[in-house]
Amino acid sequence: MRTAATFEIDYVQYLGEDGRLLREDLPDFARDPKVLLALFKQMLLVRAFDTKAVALQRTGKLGTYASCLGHEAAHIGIGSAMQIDDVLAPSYREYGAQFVRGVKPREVLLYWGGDERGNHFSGPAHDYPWCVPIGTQCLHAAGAALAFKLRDEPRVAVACVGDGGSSKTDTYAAINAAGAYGLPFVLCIINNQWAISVPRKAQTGARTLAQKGLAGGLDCVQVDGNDLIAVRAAMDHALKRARAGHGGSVLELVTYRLSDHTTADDARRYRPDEEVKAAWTREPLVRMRTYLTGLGVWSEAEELAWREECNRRVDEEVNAYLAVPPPPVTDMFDHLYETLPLDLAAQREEAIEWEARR
Amino acid sequence: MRTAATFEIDYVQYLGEDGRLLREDLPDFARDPKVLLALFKQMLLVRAFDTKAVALQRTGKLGTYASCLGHEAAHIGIGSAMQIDDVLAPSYREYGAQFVRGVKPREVLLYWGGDERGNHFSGPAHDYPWCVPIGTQCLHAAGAALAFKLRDEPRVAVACVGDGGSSKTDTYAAINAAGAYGLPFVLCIINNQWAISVPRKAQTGARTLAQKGLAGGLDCVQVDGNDLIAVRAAMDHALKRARAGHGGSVLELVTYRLSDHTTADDARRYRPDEEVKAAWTREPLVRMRTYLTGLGVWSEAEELAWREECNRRVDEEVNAYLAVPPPPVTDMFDHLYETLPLDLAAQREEAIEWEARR
Amino acid sequence: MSSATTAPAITLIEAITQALAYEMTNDPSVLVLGEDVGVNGGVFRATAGLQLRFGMERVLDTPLDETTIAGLTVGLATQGMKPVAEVQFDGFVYPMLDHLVCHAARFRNRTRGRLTCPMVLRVPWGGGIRAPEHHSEANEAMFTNVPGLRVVMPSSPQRAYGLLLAAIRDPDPVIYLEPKRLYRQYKEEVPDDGEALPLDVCFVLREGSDVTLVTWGAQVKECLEAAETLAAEGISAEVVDVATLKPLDFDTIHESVRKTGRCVIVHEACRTAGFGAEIAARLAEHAMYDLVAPVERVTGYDVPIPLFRLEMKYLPSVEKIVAAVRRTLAVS
Amino acid sequence: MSSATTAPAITLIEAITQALAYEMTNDPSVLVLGEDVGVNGGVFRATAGLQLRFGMERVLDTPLDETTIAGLTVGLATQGMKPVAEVQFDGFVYPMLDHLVCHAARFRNRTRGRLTCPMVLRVPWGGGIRAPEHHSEANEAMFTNVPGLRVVMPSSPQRAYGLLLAAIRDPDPVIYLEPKRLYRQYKEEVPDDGEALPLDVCFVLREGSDVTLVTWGAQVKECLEAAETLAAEGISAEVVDVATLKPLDFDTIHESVRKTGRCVIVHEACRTAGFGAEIAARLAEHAMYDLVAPVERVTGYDVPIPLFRLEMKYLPSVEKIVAAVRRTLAVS
Ligand SMILES: Cc1ncc(C[n+]2csc(CCOP(=O)(O)OP(=O)(O)O)c2C)c(N)n1
Ligand SMILES: Cc1ncc(C[n+]2csc(CCOP(=O)(O)OP(=O)(O)O)c2C)c(N)n1
Ligand SMILES: [Mg+2]
Ligand SMILES: [Mg+2]
Repeated sequence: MRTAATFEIDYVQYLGEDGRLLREDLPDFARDPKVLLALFKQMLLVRAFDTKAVALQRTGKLGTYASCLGHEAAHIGIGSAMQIDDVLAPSYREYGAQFVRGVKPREVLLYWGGDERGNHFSGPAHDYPWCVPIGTQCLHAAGAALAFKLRDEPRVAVACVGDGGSSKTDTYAAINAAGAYGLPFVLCIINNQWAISVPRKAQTGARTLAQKGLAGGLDCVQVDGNDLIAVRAAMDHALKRARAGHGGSVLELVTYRLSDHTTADDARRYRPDEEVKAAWTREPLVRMRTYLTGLGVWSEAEELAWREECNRRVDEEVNAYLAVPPPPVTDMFDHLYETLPLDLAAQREEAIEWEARR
Repeated sequence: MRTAATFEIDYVQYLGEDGRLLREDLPDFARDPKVLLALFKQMLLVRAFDTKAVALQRTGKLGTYASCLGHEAAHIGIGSAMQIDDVLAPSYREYGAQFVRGVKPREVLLYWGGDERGNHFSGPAHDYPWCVPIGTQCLHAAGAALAFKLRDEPRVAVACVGDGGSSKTDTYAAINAAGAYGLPFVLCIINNQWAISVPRKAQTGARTLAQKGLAGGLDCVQVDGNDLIAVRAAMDHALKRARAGHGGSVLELVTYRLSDHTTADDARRYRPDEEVKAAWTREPLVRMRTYLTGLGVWSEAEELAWREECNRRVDEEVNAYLAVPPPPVTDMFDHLYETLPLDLAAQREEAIEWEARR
Repeated sequence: MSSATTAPAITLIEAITQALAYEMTNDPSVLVLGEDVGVNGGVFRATAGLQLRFGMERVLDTPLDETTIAGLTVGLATQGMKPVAEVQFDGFVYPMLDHLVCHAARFRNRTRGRLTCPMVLRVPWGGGIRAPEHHSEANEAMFTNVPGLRVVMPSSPQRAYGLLLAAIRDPDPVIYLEPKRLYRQYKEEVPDDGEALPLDVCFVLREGSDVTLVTWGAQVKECLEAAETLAAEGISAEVVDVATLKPLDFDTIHESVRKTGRCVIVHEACRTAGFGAEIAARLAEHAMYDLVAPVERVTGYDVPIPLFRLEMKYLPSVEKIVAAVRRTLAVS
Repeated sequence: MSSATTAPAITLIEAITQALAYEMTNDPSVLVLGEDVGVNGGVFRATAGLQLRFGMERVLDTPLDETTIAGLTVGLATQGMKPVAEVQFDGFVYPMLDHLVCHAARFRNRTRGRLTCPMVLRVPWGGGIRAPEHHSEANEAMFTNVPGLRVVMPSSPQRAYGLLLAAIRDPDPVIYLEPKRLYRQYKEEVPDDGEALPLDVCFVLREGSDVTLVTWGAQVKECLEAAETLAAEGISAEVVDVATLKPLDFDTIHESVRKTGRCVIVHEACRTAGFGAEIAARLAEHAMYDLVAPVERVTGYDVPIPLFRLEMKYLPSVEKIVAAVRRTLAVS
């Protein structure tokens, strides 16, 4: 019997759950504690934001909100590895990656607060907004990557999608197109084990989600998504490959959704407590904290001070969000087409009249 | 570095291009020359049908027709391996598989002759009709397989799709669903190297099309699709696995489209002559003929006689087709819903009136 | 003891669950599939408890892909099952259209009756619940131009129960659109008697003589309120709940307009090429001499429904309906 | 030497190729993508010669997947390119709807102008060419209820050229539906002068005083022929080619009906909830006092367009149009 093809998928991990290094061959960036420290502080900032956002929703000051609790290493790893000219196509949860790229927390709140203006954010003007229809952003990223390739620009398009989203046909389409055209495209499958109530094993018979990339001939790797060093290293590698014209990659970042799916969800209905408890022992902050403290570059006092600073910054953002007046009714008409069609102009007048009557 | 997963895809081939056996471990069915002979005769019958159908189109007696020239081993291998209770979800080219299952040539002609009644064919009543929207049949087959599994029936659903169709999102969706539910599902990717004018290598960066199945955790194998023994053996294996409850498979059957895409196409616009010429040396009939002749169970005289018989049978079918009167205008109304809605009844009357005026 | 008199009052979403359970008990070929419909009971709880009660083989979570759900459903339905598929929100139905238009709606016709596709697609539909983007779409019109489909929308717990039973029992594919805004808005007694409602009639919910309000889904409630407001001014409005959009029971609408001479059509969807257009068109064709005033449409604007800070300004409202009625009455 | 007087007569499909080539020469951000659009020049030859002329990087064959084409096109358009995507046939457009409705049509609105989606989707559209199943669909109505899209359909070589240039230059997404039946039906001089036609007007192709025929696409030719037939009987029909269905230039239609008092709407698509309904609805709203006879619709029946043995019995025809006109004229 001849063999037509063989494949091997690596698992990337540097930092154990206990915060100890598992291997000696650290990537360059990780040899500089200052770099790691800066990233860790970002992770803490996102955590502070997330906690506050959930609280805002609970008190009626925000609409449905999708928490990012537990995803901090994955998100900061992705965002920090990218260059500003690269394009990020997030799903609806990757605030950490977006903050690193310049999006403001107040903008995230505005969006979940029911205001499209949150999508006109301070991050790179070419970055994609939050994407609700699961997986579709992957194809937009592939299209962006195609634009970069055709224009010969040294830019990479990065899409994030969930374990659930790895089943979405658009995700496969993006993988296949990236392979067919050899695109500078990196797909991060953020496997947090749950798609609302559907567990990872019910999504697919595939042993890993990384292997989804084999269907398109992409480079595939599985990564400990709670290990910031691993995420960042894998991203660096994939981005470099893509930028050098060597094609696309699929990274499966294995992590855990520590929160409910969104504030509209109650995960206790479908998820055993023990699983969540166990996941807390593997979460990304603890191990990074242990590692950095071990290196002697971080302490409890410093953490307390930084957390206070985080809360101050978040409060500032929340206040800025709450101060945004509602959009005028005309906003729903004025951005649909570059030039308002006649038909729509009449409806816009109707809407203005109704406003005047109130 | 840990390895997360490894995969190996086998290549199945028994009969070389020159008609000589490449291996000793012949599957049982292939040890009986009578079985092979019967299958070979089916292949010749399909070839005779195909030639005639193209001629009918050229003389204006048929609409656009998709030839199956060169696919005979793949199609007969698939069809003959299946049981009658299994379900076949073909694309639009697998007449060989359908004939084996009881569909009549006149019905194929009726369909391409612009008459829906061709789909009310004599094959198994549960088989799917020809499917024009590429790849969608794969999901219907997966749904059928799900029905079999839920009802605990020992049946398998088999879908056929092309190399082009392997890019279609529906095909991936079927693979993934089959893996997720462990379905009795066999996907035959009939890689004839071209999707109209788009060559195999432009469809995907995947090294094999078989590996598409890895994305769903299916059993994957690449098969010489011009080798009837290989196709049949691989099908037997996949069907047995599926029937035993061990899940789905993807078979890539490597063959070549010796004809234009359809009679509406002119392949000379995009395909080098030499490639086609070379492909003729690997076509499925020659090697089977050589092998059977070598075994002493087939001769030129027998072939001539059988070909005459084939032409006779095909002519009979053609005459039957040509004798079918056009459907009444009411046919377009009478099968849309089980009970004709009032709205539609009025339109049906309109149509009848217009007929009366002609 | 008549069950009708002792039925507990339940919400529209509970009536859906009740209908599903009734029919699953009744017909072993009925099964439910969709994202999160299993243990979680659906994000709106429409399938709550069904997996426990009927087992994993009758209530299936699917992988996260609407194409998958649609294609599997067609496969199941064409092989003897009666699948009731759920799509999680209206805004995610678009990837299903290919299988609905090209296959579900056509298998019977394509095969001249050899293969049929008795399925239901349940779609939580419409706005007004302060949901995120893509969770509030009124996209019924695109289904109504597709031959071979039935398009149904309930507007009360009782009608939800009766119409869903009918949809499941129908031998052809039915798109069953559920106004989420009404899911928990009020309760009504719904006897669990297995009585289906007809799938080819409009319901006259309130009789009146001055104007006909034609509507469906969540706007039924707005129209009934508008009728109440108008009644206080001595204006008598008839309210027709279309309920089954396709095939359309135009006769009931026409009869009403013949009586009132005035018609206001109310729907959430964008105005242009919304389903209201079809009703207005039929009036233009068949009721020209019955109308004493031009037809009016009170609808969403021709823009995507905005996020929730502007959402209510997009939607029709009692005020807007009343104003339109007054306009038609100003004509004589 | 004026190019207008020396332009060779070309077919509608050649006019499309000419417009593509003109704009690709003019604007380096324009690129063409789709199945078989490269070496093969498209199954209808719309892109014939373009890859040779503009290179592999301006004319891209795609993998065989319409979701892929739609999604890549949105990605390209939102990142500074002007993609003109081709879908091979009308019947394969459904998997594209998700990206068209949820993304192409909304990026500008969603991001308040930060990201825009200037793209064209070319769709060989409609029946009458004896094609296989799914190759003859008149599915324009479903696009017309989608806010944020423009929907355009040419009906002559000149209009194909001018409208396609306009579509490509438009800063927002345009669905450009090409009546395949007209692809090679006749030739017309089409100067390659880069002059676009407006995307927001209906064209009055023939003036008349007794009745207005409102139509688009391949039925324009049938309506003009019907007008000719009617003229022989002394009946003067005005023919309006809607050309841009969305946004709709209702004023031109209304003006015509104001003059003629009668209106027959003609389209290939199924009647119920076809785009003709919107035009009839607007007449019901705004032209009630102008109409002396009920509006008539001559359309395809509410069934899938049959395979070609019955196809012509499904489609509108000169005879059916003439009969409808006679019916409206019988009313006084
Ligand atoms: C096309 C589509 N279908 C359904 C939904 C509803 N929905 C929102 S999030 C979600 C689960 C997503 O799971 P996963 O991809 O694992 O991402 P996670 O939320 O875990 O980050 C679902 C089903 C949606 N947003 N889009
Ligand atoms: C969804 C869809 N898109 C496009 C087409 C037009 N089309 C018909 S056959 C074909 C190529 C199919 O190639 P492949 O899958 O390799 O099958 P083959 O024809 O070679 O057997 C295309 C693009 C179609 N039928 N369906
Ligand atoms: Mg997840
Ligand atoms: Mg092929």
